[in-house]
Amino acid sequence: MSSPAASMSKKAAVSSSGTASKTGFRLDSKLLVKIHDNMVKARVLEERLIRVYKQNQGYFWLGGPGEEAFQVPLGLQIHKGMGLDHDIMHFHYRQGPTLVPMGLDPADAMRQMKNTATDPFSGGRNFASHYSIKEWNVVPVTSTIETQYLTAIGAGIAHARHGGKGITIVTGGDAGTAEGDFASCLVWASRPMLPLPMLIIVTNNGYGISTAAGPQHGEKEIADRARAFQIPAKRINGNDVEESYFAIQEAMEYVRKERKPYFIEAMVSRLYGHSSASGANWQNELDPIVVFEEKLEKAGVMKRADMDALRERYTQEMLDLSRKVQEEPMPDPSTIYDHTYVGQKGRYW
Amino acid sequence: MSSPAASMSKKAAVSSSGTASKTGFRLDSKLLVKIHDNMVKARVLEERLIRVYKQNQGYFWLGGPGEEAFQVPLGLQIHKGMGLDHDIMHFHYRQGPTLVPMGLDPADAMRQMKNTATDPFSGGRNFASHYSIKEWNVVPVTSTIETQYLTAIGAGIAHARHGGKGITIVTGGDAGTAEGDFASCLVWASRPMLPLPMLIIVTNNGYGISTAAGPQHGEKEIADRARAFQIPAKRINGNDVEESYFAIQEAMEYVRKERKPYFIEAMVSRLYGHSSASGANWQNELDPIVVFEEKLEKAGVMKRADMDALRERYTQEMLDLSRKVQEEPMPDPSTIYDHTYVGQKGRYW
Amino acid sequence: MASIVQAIRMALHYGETHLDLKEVFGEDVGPPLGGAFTATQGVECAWNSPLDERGIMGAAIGMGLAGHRCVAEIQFSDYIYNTIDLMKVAGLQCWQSNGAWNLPMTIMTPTGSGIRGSIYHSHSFEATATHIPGWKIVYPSNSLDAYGLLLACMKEPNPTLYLKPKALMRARAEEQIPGEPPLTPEGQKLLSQMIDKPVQGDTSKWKPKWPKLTDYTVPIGEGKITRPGEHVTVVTYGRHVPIANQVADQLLQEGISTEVIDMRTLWPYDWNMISGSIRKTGRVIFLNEELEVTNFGEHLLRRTVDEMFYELEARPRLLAGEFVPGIGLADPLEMASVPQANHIEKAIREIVQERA
Amino acid sequence: MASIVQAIRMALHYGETHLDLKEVFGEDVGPPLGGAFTATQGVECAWNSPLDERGIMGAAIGMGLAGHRCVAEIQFSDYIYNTIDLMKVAGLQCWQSNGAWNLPMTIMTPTGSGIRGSIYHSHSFEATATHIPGWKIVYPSNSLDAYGLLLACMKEPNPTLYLKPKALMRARAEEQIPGEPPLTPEGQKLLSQMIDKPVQGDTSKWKPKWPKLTDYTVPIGEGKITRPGEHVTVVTYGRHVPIANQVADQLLQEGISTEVIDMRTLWPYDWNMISGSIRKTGRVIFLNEELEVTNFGEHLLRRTVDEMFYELEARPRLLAGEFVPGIGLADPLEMASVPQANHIEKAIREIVQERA
Ligand SMILES: Cc1ncc(C[n+]2csc(CCOP(=O)(O)OP(=O)(O)O)c2C)c(N)n1
Ligand SMILES: Cc1ncc(C[n+]2csc(CCOP(=O)(O)OP(=O)(O)O)c2C)c(N)n1
Ligand SMILES: [Mg+2]
Ligand SMILES: [Mg+2]
Repeated sequence: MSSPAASMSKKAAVSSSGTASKTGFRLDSKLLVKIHDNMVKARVLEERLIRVYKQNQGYFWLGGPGEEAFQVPLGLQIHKGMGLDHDIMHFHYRQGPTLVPMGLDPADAMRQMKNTATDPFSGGRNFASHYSIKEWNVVPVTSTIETQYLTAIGAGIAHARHGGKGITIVTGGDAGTAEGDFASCLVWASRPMLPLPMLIIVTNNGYGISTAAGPQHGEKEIADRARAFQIPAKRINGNDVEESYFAIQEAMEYVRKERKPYFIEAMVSRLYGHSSASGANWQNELDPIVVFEEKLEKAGVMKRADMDALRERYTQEMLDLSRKVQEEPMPDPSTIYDHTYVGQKGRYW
Repeated sequence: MSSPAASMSKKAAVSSSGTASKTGFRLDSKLLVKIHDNMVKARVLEERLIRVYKQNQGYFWLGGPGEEAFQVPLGLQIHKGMGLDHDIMHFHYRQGPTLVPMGLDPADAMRQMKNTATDPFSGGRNFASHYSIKEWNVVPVTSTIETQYLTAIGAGIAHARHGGKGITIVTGGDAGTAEGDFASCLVWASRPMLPLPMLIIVTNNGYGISTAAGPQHGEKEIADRARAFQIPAKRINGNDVEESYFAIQEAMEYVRKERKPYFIEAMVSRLYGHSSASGANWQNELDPIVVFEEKLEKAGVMKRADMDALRERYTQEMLDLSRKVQEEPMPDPSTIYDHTYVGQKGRYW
Repeated sequence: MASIVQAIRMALHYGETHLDLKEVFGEDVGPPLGGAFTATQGVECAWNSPLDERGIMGAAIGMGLAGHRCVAEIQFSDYIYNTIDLMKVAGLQCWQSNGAWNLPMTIMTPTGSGIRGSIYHSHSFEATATHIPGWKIVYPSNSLDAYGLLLACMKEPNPTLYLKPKALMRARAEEQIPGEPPLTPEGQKLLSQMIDKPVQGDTSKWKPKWPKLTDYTVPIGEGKITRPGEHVTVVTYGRHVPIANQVADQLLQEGISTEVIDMRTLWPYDWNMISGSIRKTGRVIFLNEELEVTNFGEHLLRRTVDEMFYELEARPRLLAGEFVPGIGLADPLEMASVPQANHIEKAIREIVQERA
Repeated sequence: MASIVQAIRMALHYGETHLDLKEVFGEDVGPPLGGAFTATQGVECAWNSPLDERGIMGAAIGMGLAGHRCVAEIQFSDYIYNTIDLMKVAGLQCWQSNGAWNLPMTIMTPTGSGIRGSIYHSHSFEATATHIPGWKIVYPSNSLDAYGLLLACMKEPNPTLYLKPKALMRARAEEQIPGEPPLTPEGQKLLSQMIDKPVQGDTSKWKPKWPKLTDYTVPIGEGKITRPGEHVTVVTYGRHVPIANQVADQLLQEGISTEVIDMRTLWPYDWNMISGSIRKTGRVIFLNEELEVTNFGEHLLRRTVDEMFYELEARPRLLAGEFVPGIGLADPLEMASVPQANHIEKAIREIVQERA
């Protein structure tokens, strides 16, 4: 199952003679519109999940609003599918906006938010945004900060042995880089005896829950830590769609071809705070959608009214889905041991 | 309890007009002789411990032969004593040559090697070279690789709060830097909100047991990893006495005064292999004592015959001590629970 | 009427002003948040650490060895499992050095289920903790004990683990902490005005007004009989104490008399109290919410068998959490995974009817 | 007459040639050393990892999720304690994804005391391991089982933990591994010439000559009665199997008939075999060398009490390691910390004399 999105990552997306140059954008207008569509969809989905929480129909929310300008271009360029010919994702819990352009069904996100038995990611067992999609090589998101940088190593090794174009992608936050696991990932990815085809990403929103990054980080950029291992590394403005798109494109081309690691630190916003535990209220940070929409409007790629209508449409769609999902059953208590092992329950047998 | 050794670290040790310039050394002759004396003593002690193992009077040996040119200058410049006015050491298991110039009684090292009840470091409980000297702020050496880089953080914080001249010193090997704990140490030591007065040392002997460093390290120098945190860092030839001495001096002056971290990567030899588990046999690596003795002889600081006699004397001394210690009792089986807690046994009460 | 959270704050304040407490740290422990449960809010020496549990545990050990006393927090006990090697290292410093060194330090961490925490905010930690020699482990079930046990930890020359029941963090005490305002609605409001940081407005300059607190120490190793009884002993701790009390009260109306023991200290535990009670009732249920396999309650049961096998009047029981990989988020899953009041009631009814 | 070390090598070779084994890795696992105990010597796909247990465990998980099968080694189980969180992560992948994912991976690690390993080469790991849901855990006590259980692990679609008894790594089997040379001194020498790397000389180009090995799988979950008996059941595993056998043989001469069960798999364990034996003898000793507090044997004892309390003819017992922070290096300390033959003998004599 190869993704149509993957073909988007071809340089063809950049129209040198077509619409792009006229608009002042480097990406062509069709792609810009598609990115915008996904950003809005992803945002509205997160906002719906927050409503679900606030209406006491779910216990806990966290997610990725504010990271769309980086996450959507990432999702569009992932080589989606199952098995080692495709990219393998070891994600953390802010990856909704990556999965939306990959084809995530928003209803499924709501199912997990409402912990219904129909939740396809965890059957009502796990928190919101803890995605798991076997068909797309999205391994189960685990709450433990930074362990994904360790598990990703194994995918990287499998990819290194397998060859081809598939790469391993790992994401996480800025504060989490203080865990030794982040360093382990750099150590293993850069070993001369077997460099790993990994795109190592940190989304830097300047906070770990309530803890501001400034007083905690002795390094100028987190990217410097990758550079110490001679890993090509870039810090980018993750709130800028084009900067993100091209940085990811360049990184992926390098990793797919050279079969070596590449590091991106994307500076992003955290628009609803850390999670519902801190209220999930709107924060006074730069909104990448606002920025992007201003540019799109100014460049004449989209009209204000169309953008508003789009948001309206998604808002209604999400509300309808949310209502629909509300009817779905809770998991049965008798199932607590199901799938402890493949096809086996897990107590004493 | 302030150490006479500490005063050695004053720049006065460098004689600009005296013997030093004549010899071609930058250090004055008295200090050179003292360093040599300690290097030989430390070496002969390790070689005696290896004999003890080979004669089946001890179960396991590992230690620091090959690291003397770095470790002895380190030991001489440590501000020795108890409490936060003094340096606190979180060492690993190759630190005998640091402790010898600090005043270690070689008989005590033998007691631990033979696991007698009289072993002052662990009462016959721990492996050789697992020193623990409360009066000198040498915290118990623990076998777990790299955890000392974590525990040292706490000493660094205590030192940062306390102020004064005392600093925290942590040592470990090159392979161990792959553990995330090494990165944690750099993270915590370099935090803008509380930089820590720590001298962070890695002795790089190019191996972790049987594993050669080359294929495992993506970084050019381990020191680059400290530089990523804006920690001043140097890779030095730890087989050279003077280079080591001055690098340590410079580092210590910086840390003591600026109350900020400094990193040294010392390239050293591993002259008897990893441990008795790999045979504890002589390896074909550069011997820093041979190098130093050649220089001393050539410069006229010491005579061959005197150096030989010194080694002879220590060899005999260690043999005598070893015999003496042989008579000492084993720990009593009834003591296994002693000191589980301060003044308490530890089973069920 | 202090909550456990408030009691902890007050204890830490007492520690930094009267005992030798120098540092309180952990993830989000300092301003602005003052801890995931606000248990370190207003504490002068509290600060935010890097997001690094291994660093936190290591730093605590290094401070302790330097004689620099701390209370360090692991944000949830769910996230303590990458530090087990370090906890072992902490536990053997004194023993390894044959008594030369000691290690005063306290780790506190919220533990257990009951807050709909799903897989990673519902973990219990007692089984793993009690298997590590060299620590003392306490687990308060109410505010007064929370205060008194934290003071005990801060006076202890050995490593102490202070487990906080997640489910009870906002539960109010029935007993007064020496110094806190009276146990009235007004007193509760007053305390809140004094030491709860306002949720609204600019709080960057907020400082608590501490009540005049005095020393109140619950000695480590002493349990408490929270309900005296004759027919059966329920040995529990933390979150399950109020639930067991409630079940005991209810069954008493039918004439079933249950003795409930709040262990308060898990290690070293109050065997005198426990064994005395079991000898009296002849029937015992060890109740906790930890995974039931290689469970600390199994140790207590084994010791009961060791010493009282021929005296028991019924099969001794363990009532513990199901051996599931996680507590599922959905309500029916959590209810089925962790002992609830109805499970306890059923177990008590069964054991009192059983005749050996 | 293969040693356990040789048996493991042969199993890994079988795995990389006949099963889907892709990677064998860990600290010093590849050339030149081939493992701290040389158990991976000559294995084609074996390589040296960085010195990073968390990386090793994480890499194994990531490989497993990618369908890329590995056997990863933690050099000593003493050093696995910084990966417990990851083991929990591994154990819940299938459950957390509600069955969508599975995780084929094997971690092997030398465990237990008996090599004068002092504090950090004597740790047992069973208590901690059996408290982690989602794993299957095996622990061979002889070379044939070492071979057969490793094959079982390499065929298993779930995470498996393969514990190797440090004390028995060079012990020789009494049973032949299918394909290995005959169990004669000549056969043993031949096998050594074929698959032991010479200790002297230039061995950089050395390659093993593997015997023609065939499939022999010991199913996970099946114990083995190594001594049939009537009076008492001793349930043990790993290092203590040969010791228990020897004590049983010796006591048989006095007419005390001991049934020894080698569990072989710790999880899921062979309760049919264990409970059947206990029902027959009415007396049971759970024997292991782990720290005795919150010990896996206490779980087995609890389950015995659960199901057979009223059938037992004597108090069931745990004979386990002392709850010390470490195994002291000096001989008298190790002997006093871990059950030895004389302790086992004493326990058996006591229990057979006891009348309920
Ligand atoms: C090992 C671990 N420790 C602590 C936590 C609790 N926690 C959840 S999110 C978080 C902050 C993460 O900050 P960052 O890495 O910057 O990612 P962000 O949420 O900002 O994207 C913390 C401390 C956890 N989930 N796992
Ligand atoms: C956590 C941990 N893992 C593994 C070991 C086993 N071990 C002991 S020494 C060693 C190699 C250390 O190499 P390096 O860090 O370079 O130090 P060196 O011994 O070369 O000085 C290993 C793997 C250990 N002691 N601790
Ligand atoms: Mg962040
Ligand atoms: Mg080394």
